[in-house]
Amino acid sequence: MLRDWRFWFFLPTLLALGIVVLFPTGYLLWMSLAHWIITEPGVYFDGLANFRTLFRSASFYDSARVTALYLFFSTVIMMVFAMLMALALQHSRSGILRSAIVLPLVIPPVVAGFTWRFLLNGEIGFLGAWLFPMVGLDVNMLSNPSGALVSVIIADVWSRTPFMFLIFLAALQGIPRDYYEAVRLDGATAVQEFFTVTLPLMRSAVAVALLFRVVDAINTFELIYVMTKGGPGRATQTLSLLGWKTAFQNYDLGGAAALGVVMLVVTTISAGIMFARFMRKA
Amino acid sequence: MVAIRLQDIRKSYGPVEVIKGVSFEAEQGEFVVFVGPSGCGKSTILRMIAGLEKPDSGEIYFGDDRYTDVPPGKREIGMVFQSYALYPHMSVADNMTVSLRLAGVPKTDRRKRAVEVARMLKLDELLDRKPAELSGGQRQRVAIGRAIVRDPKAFLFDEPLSNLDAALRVETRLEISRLHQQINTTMIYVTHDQTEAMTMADRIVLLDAGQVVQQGTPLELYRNPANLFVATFLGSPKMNVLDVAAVSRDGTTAQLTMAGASHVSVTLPSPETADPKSIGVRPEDTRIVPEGEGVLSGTIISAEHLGSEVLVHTETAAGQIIAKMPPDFSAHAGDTVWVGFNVARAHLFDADGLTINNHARQ
Amino acid sequence: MVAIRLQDIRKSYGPVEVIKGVSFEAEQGEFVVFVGPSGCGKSTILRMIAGLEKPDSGEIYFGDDRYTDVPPGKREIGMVFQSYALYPHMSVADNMTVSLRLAGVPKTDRRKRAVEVARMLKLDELLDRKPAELSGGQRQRVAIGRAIVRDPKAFLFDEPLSNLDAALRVETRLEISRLHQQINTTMIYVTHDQTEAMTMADRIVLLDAGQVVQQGTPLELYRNPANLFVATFLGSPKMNVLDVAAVSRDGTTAQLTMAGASHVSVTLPSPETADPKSIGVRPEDTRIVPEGEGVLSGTIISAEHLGSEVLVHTETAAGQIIAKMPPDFSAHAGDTVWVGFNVARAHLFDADGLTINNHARQ
Amino acid sequence: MSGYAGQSIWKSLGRAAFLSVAVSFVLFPILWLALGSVKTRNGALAVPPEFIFQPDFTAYTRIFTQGFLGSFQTSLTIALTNVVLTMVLGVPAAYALTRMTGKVQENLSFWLLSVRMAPLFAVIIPLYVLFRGIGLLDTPIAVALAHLTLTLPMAIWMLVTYFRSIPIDLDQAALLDGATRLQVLWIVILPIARPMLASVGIIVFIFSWNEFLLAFILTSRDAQTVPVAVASMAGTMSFDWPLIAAVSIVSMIPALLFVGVAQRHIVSGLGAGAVK
Amino acid sequence: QTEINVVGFGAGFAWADLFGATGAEKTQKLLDFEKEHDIVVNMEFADEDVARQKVLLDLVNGTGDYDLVMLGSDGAVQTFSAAGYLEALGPYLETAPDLFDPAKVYPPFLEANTVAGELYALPYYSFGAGAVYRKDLFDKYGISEFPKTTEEMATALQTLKDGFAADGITDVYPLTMRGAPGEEPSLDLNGFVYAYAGYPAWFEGGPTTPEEIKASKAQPIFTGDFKEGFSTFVNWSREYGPPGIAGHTWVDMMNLYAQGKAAILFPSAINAFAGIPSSEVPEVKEFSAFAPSPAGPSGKVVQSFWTFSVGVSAFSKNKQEAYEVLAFLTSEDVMRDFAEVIGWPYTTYPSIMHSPTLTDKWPTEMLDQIEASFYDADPHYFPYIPELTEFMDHIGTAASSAISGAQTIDEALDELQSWATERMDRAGYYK
Ligand SMILES: Nc1ncnc2c1ncn2[C@@H]1O[C@H](COP(=O)(O)OP(=O)(O)OP(=O)(O)O)[C@@H](O)[C@H]1O
Ligand SMILES: Nc1ncnc2c1ncn2[C@@H]1O[C@H](COP(=O)(O)OP(=O)(O)OP(=O)(O)O)[C@@H](O)[C@H]1O
Ligand SMILES: [Mg+2]
Ligand SMILES: [Mg+2]
Repeated sequence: MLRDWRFWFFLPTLLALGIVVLFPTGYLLWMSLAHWIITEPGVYFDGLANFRTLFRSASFYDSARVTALYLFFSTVIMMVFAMLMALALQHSRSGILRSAIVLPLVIPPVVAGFTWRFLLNGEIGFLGAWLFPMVGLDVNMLSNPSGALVSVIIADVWSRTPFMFLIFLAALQGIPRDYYEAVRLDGATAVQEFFTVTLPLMRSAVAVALLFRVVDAINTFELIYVMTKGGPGRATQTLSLLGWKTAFQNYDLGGAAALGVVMLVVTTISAGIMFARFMRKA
Repeated sequence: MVAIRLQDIRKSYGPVEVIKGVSFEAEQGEFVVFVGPSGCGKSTILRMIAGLEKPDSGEIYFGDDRYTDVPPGKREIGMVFQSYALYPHMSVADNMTVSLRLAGVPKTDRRKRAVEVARMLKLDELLDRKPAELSGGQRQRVAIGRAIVRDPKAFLFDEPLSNLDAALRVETRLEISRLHQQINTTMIYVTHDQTEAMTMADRIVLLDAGQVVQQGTPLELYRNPANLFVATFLGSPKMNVLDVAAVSRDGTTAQLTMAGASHVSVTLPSPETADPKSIGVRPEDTRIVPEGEGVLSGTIISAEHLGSEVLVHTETAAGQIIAKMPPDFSAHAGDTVWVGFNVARAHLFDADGLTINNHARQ
Repeated sequence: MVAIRLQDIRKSYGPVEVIKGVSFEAEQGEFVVFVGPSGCGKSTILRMIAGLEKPDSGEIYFGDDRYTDVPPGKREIGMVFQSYALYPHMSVADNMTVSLRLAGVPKTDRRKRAVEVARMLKLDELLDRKPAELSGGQRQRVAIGRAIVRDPKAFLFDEPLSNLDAALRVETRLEISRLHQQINTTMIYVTHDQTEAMTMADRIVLLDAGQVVQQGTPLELYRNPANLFVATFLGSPKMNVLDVAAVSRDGTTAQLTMAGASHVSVTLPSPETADPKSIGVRPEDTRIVPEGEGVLSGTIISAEHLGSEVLVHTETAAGQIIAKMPPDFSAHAGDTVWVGFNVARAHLFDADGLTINNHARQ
Repeated sequence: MSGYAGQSIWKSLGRAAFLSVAVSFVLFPILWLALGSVKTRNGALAVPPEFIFQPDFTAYTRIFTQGFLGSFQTSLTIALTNVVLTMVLGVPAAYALTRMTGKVQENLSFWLLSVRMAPLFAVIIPLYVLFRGIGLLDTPIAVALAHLTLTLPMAIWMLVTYFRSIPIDLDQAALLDGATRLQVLWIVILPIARPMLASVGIIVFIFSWNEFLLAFILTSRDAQTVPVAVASMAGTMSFDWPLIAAVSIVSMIPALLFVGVAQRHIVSGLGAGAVK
Repeated sequence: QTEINVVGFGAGFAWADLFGATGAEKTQKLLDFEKEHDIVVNMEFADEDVARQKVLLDLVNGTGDYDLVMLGSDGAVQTFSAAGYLEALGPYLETAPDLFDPAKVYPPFLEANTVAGELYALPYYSFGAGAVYRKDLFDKYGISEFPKTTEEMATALQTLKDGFAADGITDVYPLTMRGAPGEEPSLDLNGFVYAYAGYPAWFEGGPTTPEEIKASKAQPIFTGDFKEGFSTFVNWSREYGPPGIAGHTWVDMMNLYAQGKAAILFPSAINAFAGIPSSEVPEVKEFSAFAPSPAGPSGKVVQSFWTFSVGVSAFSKNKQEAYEVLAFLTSEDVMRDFAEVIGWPYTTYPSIMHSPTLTDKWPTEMLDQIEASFYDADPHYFPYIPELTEFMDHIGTAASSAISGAQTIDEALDELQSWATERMDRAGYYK
């Protein structure tokens, strides 16, 4: 192994990530087994108590549900939207449209959250208080439980689609044109062409985008926090927000770590399944 | 009936005009072969017929209908790409039956058809492999299979056999010829291979630098090349061409001479014909003969033994000359020999390289 | 001096053993050509010689040194890939001179060398284009140029001419032959093209299914094929093979008969030799003859006019037979004709397809 | 690409319609942000919105007087450091990964992915402890290192998909030409992958530039990034939308400049012509 | 030279006199102080929520990076002192009495920072309950006087609502409060509970300290007295508040009032005062008036109480110097200038309240009313247990949920009840 160049090429990454990942993960595991509530003196090993508490709390299941909804819809909408834009722009020579579409990427999610929050605000927002009522839409997006979730998804789609768009665009441009010609000759419609050539040849790119999207969505914090604080009620409180609240508002570090471990396990397992399904032999 | 007609097609890539006004017709059921030097635009013409490339000007007709603007999928054309263009994510069977799938043919029927075609192309054992697991030749055959599967109105082949080994090439060539006879579909075929061109074609279209130089049956082109380019392009090894000067002219009879050679007498079509400036003799019309019997003397440079014949390369005062000799002919580099021509089969060319009918022929 | 030696090389891809114990030697300066059916492992062997693929077992020697584990860059080998493998981001000139750049040759010298080589390959006008702007044949030539540029110790060619047109192919072939004579470098060359194999090779190595079937000079293989496979693989169109039965045997003389034919008399090497089970006659040793003069009667199925000759396909009681006739031979499908053999050149095979020496030959 | 024959105009019309909707959706909030930055505090919040107003650029002047420039500098340092680190570490790793086969390659790829699986809120405390331990708290390098957990796996994955499309024959040709693996990478792979490298560079830069939680936790006075500055501005006892908007707009500029510069390298179709 | 690091909320609000309106430039006064004491003061600002997170990390890890930390009166002082993160200030007050004199400060503000008899933080900005309302709108709909009880208040709100409806005014709302999930609504909501129940009605019998709860094994009860106040808060928010109230935070509440879109801001009046000076709506500037918070059925007023305080980190390496800075930051001298810069009618020092700094700006009568609200305030209108923030968060989220209609009041309270029971159990109160 030591004589294999690939080992040396990979080693720096292995070390760098090993340090910034392995230590925190180990520490996290320890924390999750500890009774560590800041407001109570003393930190001690408490077995699986944190997990028991977690699995008994209503907000965990609530947040899991919200996370699932948020994850599913934002991801699906984002993928479709990004794919449509990439397809629409793949042959365009003008960089202007492409750059325009990529613009939200340079806006930090914190700012995106503020911006959409004030756009959608039902009392003073451009959309919420002016445009929507003008076209007869009488909903207060942010204070209505499902409306709030929709709002958060819109903002997230707005903020994160460009990233996926870029991945898709790059993948699209890597597809040799002969394939399109062959399938076109075979009489494929645009839709058939997409499903016969484009999508299969982009499969690994799509899978990568999807994986990163899922991880990203699970970690979305500031955007939602800024927009709704997880509200109204717990309507937009994702697991990430719950974890943050548990640690930094409720001072229950052990509980937050337990939640973190649960999420880590769930995402790793589902990613493992996805990985085995789509990316092996891709 | 005319199946495909191109009318003054032009095409440029950027500033470079690669197709400079090509017109031609393929009859229903005809087997047309495009030949020409590399980069002369053969693939480009094929792609325009398929609709994959829009001509800058000119029209394309299928039958009596103007097809210039019909999208490729509507043209019902089967094409074998020079680059194969196999879908890497599909098995061989799926690759071959994509068109059927797109047309909604059920799976079992598709499989049946795939097996049928695969057997023909010796791919039966590879049906479930992915293209990446095939050798170059195997891939090429899958690409051919894909075009055959859909029973198209016309086939376009872009050098489909270039990666097959000789035996398989002959076989697949005969297969395609047989296929053509069976289904009597118009086929347009691009190749570099002389044998393919000569044996398969009903008609050869010879292209050079984006223009049609000559077209006709293989033997027409081989026997009556319109000019020096055609004469030397067709035939392998290529025609020996020697500069000549007319030493005497008597109406239609001319005495020609070339460097270091005795005179050759030829008959010209009419007294007005210009004097020939060069003479072309194919290797099979050239012989190494006993001393004194030939036209020219020369030195053997090399002898290529092909098994079925020997190609003898000689250096003469008039230039290099290749003679095709029977397999048991023995020749040694450095030997001085005499070269003789079958003048009755010689080709004459004027100063512009245009053919002058040699009336000594036929 | 032995330049390259393979010793019982084996290689598997996954469960499939594609090279099954290949041993062979190439002498210093020898031109070795690998031929064999598609997928038989030619490219794989080449890649192992280059060091791009590690054999699972067996050893590779360059001269007397064990090179099995030497990295490719250290082997000083020039290779032309079947897939070209041109660097898409570099101009033609840069593509050709990468090895010089890596060796630290200054820019102007590199350019000079590129121009030199490009002229030889007719690429001089394309030196500043990118590969994407070249036609298939042009790309192939750049790949050849890249191998030539660096004056390597040995050249490996993987079907380098497969995309060139006939004229250019002959020319480049001669170019490579001349190059070989000039620099006297060991060359290993993979091709499908019979003519290339026959004309260029000092020695042909014929592979089938990952094994060496026969090796020797081209004429050896052509004239004395070790078995039916070699006999039919080399030669185009391929040898006519007919099943025979010995009707009488008198020591070394046997009377053979085949379906619908008169007897043929052959001389066997020794009285112990098994009876021949099939006879092979190459098309050039087969003739369409006046009625009654031949061995078999048959019907003409097709006549392929190659210009320099006519291939006549006939259907006989013993099977299909191809005869190579002079270009002015006229034949019409459906005609009943007689086929005659030059028995002195016939090949005999036993039940296992192994050659039995025909002592009537020579 | 020149079109094929008979392309339908409905298709292009549909495309144009979709694009205009998409582009409006994407650009509108940015436009609104830009407008907000040149309004007064109250004007920014007025309903119905003021479309015609006297632009007020004081928010921009306040950026300079209120010490935001420091956070721009910090953000830039962090993001650029991160890009360099990510590329230097990630490119060889990605290349090595594409030239591996079988189980090792699968396991490493998955390990790379799983690195990103841990929810950020949960690793914040360990990371804080880690960087406190090695004395890097409140330095740009700490944030850049922490961002590696996000950007490095992402970059490697993006590069891997691209590198995989570069035929191995090219590596081999270069190896035969006498290149070392590093030279193969440098002379062959990187130039071919240039558009992808540029894209990945841009994306990594932007991720690092935008990231909030890690930057926020690991820094205090000395290394505050722009998103952290923006977040700290909008909050408890004052709400200054024009200032937030102005900072946001200004914060786009370095990222845009970077994107602009890097995008020139994104020329499509460069990969064509390598093989038949 | 010693460096003292301070972390605070809200640039430009905290110590505007020391760090300038931008929170970034030190004023001459601070520079003089630094010179005199040979100390460098570093100030770091962050949003309240996020700053708390950092303080927490710093304290939990014992980093000691921050010498002085800003604390709200939402239990942070209780929590952190219980965990041993804060330095008790008693010894410092004694050894250097000339630096800070507690007697000069409004007592409730100190009381809020006292845990088990020990003072842990000094206040720099604090307030009590009250309402700011639009006198012009009250006049328009014939309400001559600000309501004195919650009953009257309900009537007044209905009158305003009807009035707006009759006049076709759709974008002005009778009331603005905050309902975003988390502790935001809790701050106001618990004031309602106090007014309805007459005590902090979270636990059986109304205990407010861990000791009391442990002694009586008092269970949390969110169905009884608590429910009245909770329901009123939720109902008023839904009926009279702006449509988005379930997501509103301090910023929204303030913006709404400043934009002239609300008639009453209540019960944390200070939020309105934050909006008035910058408002461009003339009526807001001209007709905003202060009124004491109305009383509930129990006779107690709807509470609101808050103090921004600063404590010394137990991990500080320079505690003495940190205290010196703290005393300086909260000194009368500094607070006077602070009041000058901010201009709102609030201060921690009675002496400043009655000085021209404020009397020149605001009516004396109003200042008196505000001062009265300080004395009236009960800092313990919610129980000061270490789990306070957690409770506040859950209560607030339940309220937000009920306001938005995601849950009914009963559902929200049921869930709150079962969570609280388990949480108290887990914290070991009933062992
Ligand atoms: N996309 C393109 N851009 C620019 N030039 C091109 C393009 N495609 C082809 N060409 C040029 O057009 C000419 C004709 O190309 P074409 O592929 O039709 O040649 P060909 O006759 O098929 O050659 P070959 O026998 O080598 O395949 C060539 O000179 C080629 O360099
Ligand atoms: N990477 C691979 N994985 C699996 N099988 C392979 C791989 N590469 C080659 N093979 C198989 O190994 C065999 C030999 O391949 P190779 O490319 O050496 O054939 P070849 O003789 O060069 O054929 P061709 O003349 O078609 O180029 C083929 O059957 C091919 O399918
Ligand atoms: Mg071509
Ligand atoms: Mg091969």
